[in-house]
Amino acid sequence: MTYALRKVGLLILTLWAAITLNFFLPRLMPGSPTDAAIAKLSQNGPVTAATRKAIEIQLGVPDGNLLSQYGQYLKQVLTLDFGVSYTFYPQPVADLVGQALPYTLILVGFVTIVAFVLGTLLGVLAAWKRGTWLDALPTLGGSFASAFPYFWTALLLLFFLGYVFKIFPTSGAYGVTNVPGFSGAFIGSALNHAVLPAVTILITSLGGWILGMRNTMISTLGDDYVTFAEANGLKPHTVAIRYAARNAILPNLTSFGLALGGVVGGSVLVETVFGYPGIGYLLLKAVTNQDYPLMQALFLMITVSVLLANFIVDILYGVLDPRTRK
Amino acid sequence: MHTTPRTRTRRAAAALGSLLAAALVLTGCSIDIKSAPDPSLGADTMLIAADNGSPSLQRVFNPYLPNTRVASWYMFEPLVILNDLNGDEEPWLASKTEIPDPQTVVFTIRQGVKWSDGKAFGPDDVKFTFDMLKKFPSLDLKGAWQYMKSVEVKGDTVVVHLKGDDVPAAQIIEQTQIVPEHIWSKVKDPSTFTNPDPVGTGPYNLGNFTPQEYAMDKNPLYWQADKVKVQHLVLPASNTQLDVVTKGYDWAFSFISDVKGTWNAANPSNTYWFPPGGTISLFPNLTEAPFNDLDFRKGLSYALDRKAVGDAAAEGYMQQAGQTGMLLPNQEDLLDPAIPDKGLIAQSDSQAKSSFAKAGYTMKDGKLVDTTGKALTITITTANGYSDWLRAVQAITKQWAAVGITVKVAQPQPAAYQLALRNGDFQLAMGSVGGTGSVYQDFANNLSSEFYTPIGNQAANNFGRYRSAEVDAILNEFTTTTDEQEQKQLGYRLQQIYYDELPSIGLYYGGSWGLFSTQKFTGWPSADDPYTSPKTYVSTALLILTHLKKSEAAK
Amino acid sequence: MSSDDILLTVEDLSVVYEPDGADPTFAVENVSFELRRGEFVGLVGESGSGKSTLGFALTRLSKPPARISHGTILFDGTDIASIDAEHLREQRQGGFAMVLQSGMNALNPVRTIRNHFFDVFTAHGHVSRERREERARELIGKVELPAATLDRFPGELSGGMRQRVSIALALSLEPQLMVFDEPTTALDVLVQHAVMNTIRDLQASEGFTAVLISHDLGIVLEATERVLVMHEGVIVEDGPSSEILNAPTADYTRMLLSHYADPRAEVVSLPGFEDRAIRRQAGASRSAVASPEHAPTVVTRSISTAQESIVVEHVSKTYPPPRRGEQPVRAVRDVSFTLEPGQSLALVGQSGSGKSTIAKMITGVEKPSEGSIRFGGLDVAKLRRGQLRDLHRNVQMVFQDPYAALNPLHTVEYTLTRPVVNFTGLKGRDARQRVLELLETVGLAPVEQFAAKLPHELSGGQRQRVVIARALACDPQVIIADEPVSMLDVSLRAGVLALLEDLREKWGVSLLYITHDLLSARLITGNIMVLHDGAVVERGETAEVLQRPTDDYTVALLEAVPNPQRTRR
Amino acid sequence: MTTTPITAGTPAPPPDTSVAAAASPLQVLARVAATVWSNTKARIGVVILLLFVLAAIFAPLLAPYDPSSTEFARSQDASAGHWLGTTAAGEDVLSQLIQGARISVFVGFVAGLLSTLVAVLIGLSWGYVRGWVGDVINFVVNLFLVVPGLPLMIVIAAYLQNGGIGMIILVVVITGWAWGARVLRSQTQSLRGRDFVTAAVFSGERPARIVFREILPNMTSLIVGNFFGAATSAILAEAGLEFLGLGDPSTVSWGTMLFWAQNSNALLTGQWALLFAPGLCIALLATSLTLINFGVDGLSNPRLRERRKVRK
Repeated sequence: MTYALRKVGLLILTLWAAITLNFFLPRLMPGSPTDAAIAKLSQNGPVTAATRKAIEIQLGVPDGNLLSQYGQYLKQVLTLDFGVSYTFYPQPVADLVGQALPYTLILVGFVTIVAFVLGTLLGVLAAWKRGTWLDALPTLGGSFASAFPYFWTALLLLFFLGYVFKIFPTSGAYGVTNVPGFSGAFIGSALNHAVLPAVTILITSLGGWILGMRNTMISTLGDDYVTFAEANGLKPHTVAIRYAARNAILPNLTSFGLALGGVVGGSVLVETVFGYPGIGYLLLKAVTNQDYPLMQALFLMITVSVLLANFIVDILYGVLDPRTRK
Repeated sequence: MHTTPRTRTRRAAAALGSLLAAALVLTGCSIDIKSAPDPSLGADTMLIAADNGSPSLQRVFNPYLPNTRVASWYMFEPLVILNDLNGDEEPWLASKTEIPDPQTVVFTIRQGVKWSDGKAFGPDDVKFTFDMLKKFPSLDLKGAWQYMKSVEVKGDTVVVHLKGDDVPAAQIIEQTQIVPEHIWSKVKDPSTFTNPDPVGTGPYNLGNFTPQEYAMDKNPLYWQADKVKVQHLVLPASNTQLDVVTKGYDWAFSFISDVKGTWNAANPSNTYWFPPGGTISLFPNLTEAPFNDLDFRKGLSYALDRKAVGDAAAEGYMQQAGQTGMLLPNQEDLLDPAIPDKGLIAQSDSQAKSSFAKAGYTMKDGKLVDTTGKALTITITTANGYSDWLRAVQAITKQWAAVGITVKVAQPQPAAYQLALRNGDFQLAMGSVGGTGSVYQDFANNLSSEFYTPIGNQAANNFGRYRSAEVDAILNEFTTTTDEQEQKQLGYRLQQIYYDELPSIGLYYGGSWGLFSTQKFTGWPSADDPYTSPKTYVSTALLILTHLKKSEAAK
Repeated sequence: MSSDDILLTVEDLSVVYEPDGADPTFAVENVSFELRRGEFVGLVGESGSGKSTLGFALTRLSKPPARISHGTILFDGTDIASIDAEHLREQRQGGFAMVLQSGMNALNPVRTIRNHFFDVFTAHGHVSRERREERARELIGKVELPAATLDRFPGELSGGMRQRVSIALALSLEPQLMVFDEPTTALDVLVQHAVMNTIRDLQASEGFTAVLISHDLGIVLEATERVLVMHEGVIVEDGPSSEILNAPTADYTRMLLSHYADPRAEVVSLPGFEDRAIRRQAGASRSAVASPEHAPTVVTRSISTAQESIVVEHVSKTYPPPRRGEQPVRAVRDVSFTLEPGQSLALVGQSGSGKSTIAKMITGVEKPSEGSIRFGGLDVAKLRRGQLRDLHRNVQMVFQDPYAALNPLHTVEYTLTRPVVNFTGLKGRDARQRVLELLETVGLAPVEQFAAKLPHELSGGQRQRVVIARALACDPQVIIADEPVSMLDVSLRAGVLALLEDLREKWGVSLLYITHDLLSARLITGNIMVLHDGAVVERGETAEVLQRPTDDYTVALLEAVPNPQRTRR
Repeated sequence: MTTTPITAGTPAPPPDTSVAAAASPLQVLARVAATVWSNTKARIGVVILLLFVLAAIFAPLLAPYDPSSTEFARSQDASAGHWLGTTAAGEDVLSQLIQGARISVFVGFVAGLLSTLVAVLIGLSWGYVRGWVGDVINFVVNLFLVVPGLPLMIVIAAYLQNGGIGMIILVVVITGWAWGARVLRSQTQSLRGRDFVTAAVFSGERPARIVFREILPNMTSLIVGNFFGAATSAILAEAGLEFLGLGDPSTVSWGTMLFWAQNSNALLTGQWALLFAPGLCIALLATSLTLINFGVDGLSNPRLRERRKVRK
């Protein structure tokens, strides 16, 4: 009982600290949101003092000192009301996040899961067929591919498949003529647009899963229960899947939790290169424009999603590993 | 299958090797990128890279918000268009502007103009607009009410009373975009109004809007409908340079590397015109030694090879700038003919050294040292991510190294760079001067003591903290004279001061990067027909949109 | 013996180890023997003798780096040394099965016991779908477990239960040959005994041929009818159990046998303890006789004897419940005793009896929940972490596992220098001198050579001597030895025990000897306390208690001691 | 030889004046190196890494031109004079590529080392201490794991304007140490239960010495593995930050090359060696580290060592 309380207490404390960090970190950045807005405008031509004044009034010079702002912020967090974005003034932060979230969740979340499943399967295969080309190809290929810088892979794919061979669209999440909804045309177009970013994430993240699974699988293959299963003449695939792989996957779940948690925040580079209207792109915009309200909301979401993903993995662990039950 | 470790090594090596080989083969051949107009767009439709919706377009058409969609400029027209290329004033919703005395501006409102919903446009709309800007100062981006005292309607005219003698204020006030009273009067809070279904007087109405692209359709009620030949505009949210080159754009405002090799090569009907849009300059911090020493500034100036700086910054597409503050050749008729060589200052090591010597700096062991023997190190502040400025700074670094100056580069993020400028927290800062189209504005912004604040206090303009009674006097004269010749003379005097005193050191012209395709439309501004700047995001775009013709091929 | 009787013929079998980056070594070399149907054969040898490697080879489970390099294994007429994988797999049903040493870990932690059985049935198809459940219950019954066990996961079963499940699983193959590789080594004494009984009964009832691999000649002789003795990869003796017991031919067998004795006997003697045993029996003199195994000690003591006693009064230790909703674990209940200066006291009991917890509390590693522990003027239970140093200056510990107790990366000299520097204040040359003396004391000569060695260059016995030397380095008053010989090969135990006994006598240190092994307790302690479920059930003079036990638990412990003399049939 | 143990702000252990020698760290490292080298993949990795390190060291000798000289014709295709062409600013791509190895190797090495150092200091102390101090560290580490990496990097990079390589290293270290600390802690926790650690307590050793002299050397493989992992992510993070323009674009590194390539649209101008080559180099360098880790894995887990094939 005390253990559970402690656990929950620590979770809340972590959440609070992260939220606090989310408040103060952006404010550590030199320059104000107005400066950022002016900087953006000044790229289009001279900006006068009057413009600055108007923007200051518009964005509202924050009331009170940092501490009272912090109190206000905590209230916002609790009521989940993040106000109006500076960058996309006067759009409410909630709307912007609401627009971007589905794309990131579906694209990155789905691909992360696919990469995990596929990588794990390949890792199982590599460990089981250790020393053969079925091992060498995924492990070497995987380690090479995962060493590619994300954005670089993205640029190359975009250039060749998007511009040169024109197989896939070059930006956006769906065709310009499509209306978002549950129509076949929209979903088809959305899928078509998701291919390149998805392939990029897949290429660069697959290797890690392959290697991770291969290593734990090789370890479990040496475990006594595997030897005993072989001694009992179980079929090789039963031994590989139900005995070795089933146990080897457990340690990788923790990494999977972190990866899932990273889904929301980890796609900045890919979304930027592909002009994909997801959370990552929005985040980059928010950070570079010192859009405090938007940044705060996004950081909070990322933090919560990491905690949530870890929670889900904990539960999954409980389901998959009887030793942790009760 | 049994292999020894050795063959496995070999296999892995072979795999790596072939990958490298593939890479080299690919590097060897270059890939041609061709462009053609998007066949799905009709011959009367223009694809224009003007707006940027990253990650997606927000439906904001309130022209007084900085985040308004670019197409607001094509719907909400100003009273007068100030042509920032040459300073000409084009009567627009006001058919005539008069300044009967330095405290009054009278706009005669054009007859027969209709709002796009069919309602008539009139002086009341103009008064309403100004009153609204007064009530909601956050919308007054141009700062019209800084100069205005009141506004009244007199028949067909709108009379603006100024706070004092201020002739140049007319050029600011007249640029205000006018919105319909019958719609905006019902808006509770215009400062957060997104105006999703805009009604304006301009040549285009909002068509289909999606988060990734929107279209504009010709306004059939437009008061110059006969001059508008382009039926539709399409504005995608994403216009990367790759998009611009490959997707058959008709008009784009974008710097592009190697224009001839890319944009021009992609299609024979692609052209470009890059007139100067401002002078990229170095702001010396005039409150700080040795930058407050004119001789020292002269030394810096003589040590510069401005052509090389400009070439490095803009790949040779932009010219070196003279030290007059004028944008050449467009403002040539405003240039003081008394200034030698159109204000260009040639590189001269000897003059640099003698200037430095006067300032107390001498060469020692290849380093420029002050009287105490301390070597000189200068920090140039530029905004992170402004790559052309950085290229320029890199060139300057090399040039000044030749006269013994060590240069450090500070690259804060743009917002922090703005902060540094405002606080005067820099030694030399990169910045842009001029380009408003108004000689008065250009000089006042940078030299007027009105904007002077001590270091540490935030300045809104005049970041170098220049102060001169003479300049203030000239600027003051400017506000009272309505005589064009006199204004010109005053301009000459300011140019002379600018040339002599180096309040900022001009380097090269920042470009207005116009990319055009003549495949469907002709009549683009060009060096031969420099009627306005190629910008897509200001009122001058209206000049272009009403100037274009269908090309022979498209007819 | 007709040829039909022969189930397995091993001819000229060699198994080679080929570790990467090291020279190949033969673990089994040119071994030949035959097994008759229904025979129960023991395979005995110390660690490294190759007995397990041979067992794995017999069931074709050898994995790299081990490899059958030569020879044939004719099982029921087929050479299984060379058949392909799928044939081999099919052979396992109705052929040969193996029960692994670490039965604890032989079950898949994420599958229920039922699924383990079903997996085997599915793999071979020898039990129809409808009969699966019935058969599984039948098998689990044969190893004396309730049917409800089938619903459990391995983690929910005790070690003994898991080992029984493995046996049942092996049995489910209906094998003709079962190889048991140290089936009881990892288990508690009492459980060991019970599992061995089950194995014996099963073998009798099911009639399979059984090979029992063990390092413990006692266990093997008790259980089997024929014994193969292995030493350095070679079978040195092969004969009926009774002959091996009464008239061993190989020196090696004789040596092994000499290390068994009955702790209940009037006179207990092991190699190196001959005189001592008699002395103790006579209650006699203090004149030391050096064991032949190690050199005489030369260290002169600076502080002569222990002066302080350890006084344990009404000590209890309760751990919080391991899982929610369960009862707290009461590891130690109201234990009181005094370890007088110079006394030797044995603390015996099976694992979980609380004996190690008591040791931890005395050394300050754990704090008692109730009661007090005093050492001289120190109240051990109230010492803060920094003050533990004062305690450790006088109370030292000898650990159970000599492989784990030495940092593999430090030389013997470094290991011994640390306590010398920390506690005695000696430095440089003096400290080194002291280290060399210590090595000499524990019989590791030439001292210079041993000082420079790393743990992996030492044998288990040598390591334990280093551990003892370390405990002595600071001239402690008390040594607490936690099962110091249980991890050692039988032949090495006596030497280490003799050393401990020697040192206690000569240096006058008090010894708290913690063990489950009654024989060793009998050898080196004067007094004994028997612990059961955290409480003392019997105490007294060691010889007296062991010869005339009054508590049932003590009797059960004594019964469980393997004894070659006590034959089955 | 004796080396000074790393101490974590605790009083230094009594000077080790004895002539006793622990297994010297050099010996340990030599053993590590031998085990790693015995792995084929790791051997390939070592060779590739060495090539890059040599290129970095001898960059000024190898590079045909001054990498920041802009005197050449702009946006040239590959030619005999410029094997990989020139940039839009007129720099020689090959020279930049060779020079760029310096930054990447340096950043990878230093950031990897520093974040490993932090991870070791925190992970080991965390694993050894008990009670509330452990809770506090746990809390801090969790915080660093929960706060998103890349956005945090961007914010920090924006805050620490202008620091160039030093800033990038700092950012990578700040965001990169937590995971390693967690892994090292759990290993420390399992090691601290070992008898030899208890034995060291009985030998009167002080905590700092136990942690860094007894426990740490037994985690060499894990630490080395952590180093290579951290170096890999440092190299990738450096490239990412510079690509986003958050670094100092005036230094010549692979990341800034990619930044300029993207900035000047190297793909459009056909200069695409400028884009391809730095990316490939980053990938190869990172791969080499991953490959080496195959060998390092075998240190702590003998099952992961390569097996000799069964010969028949």
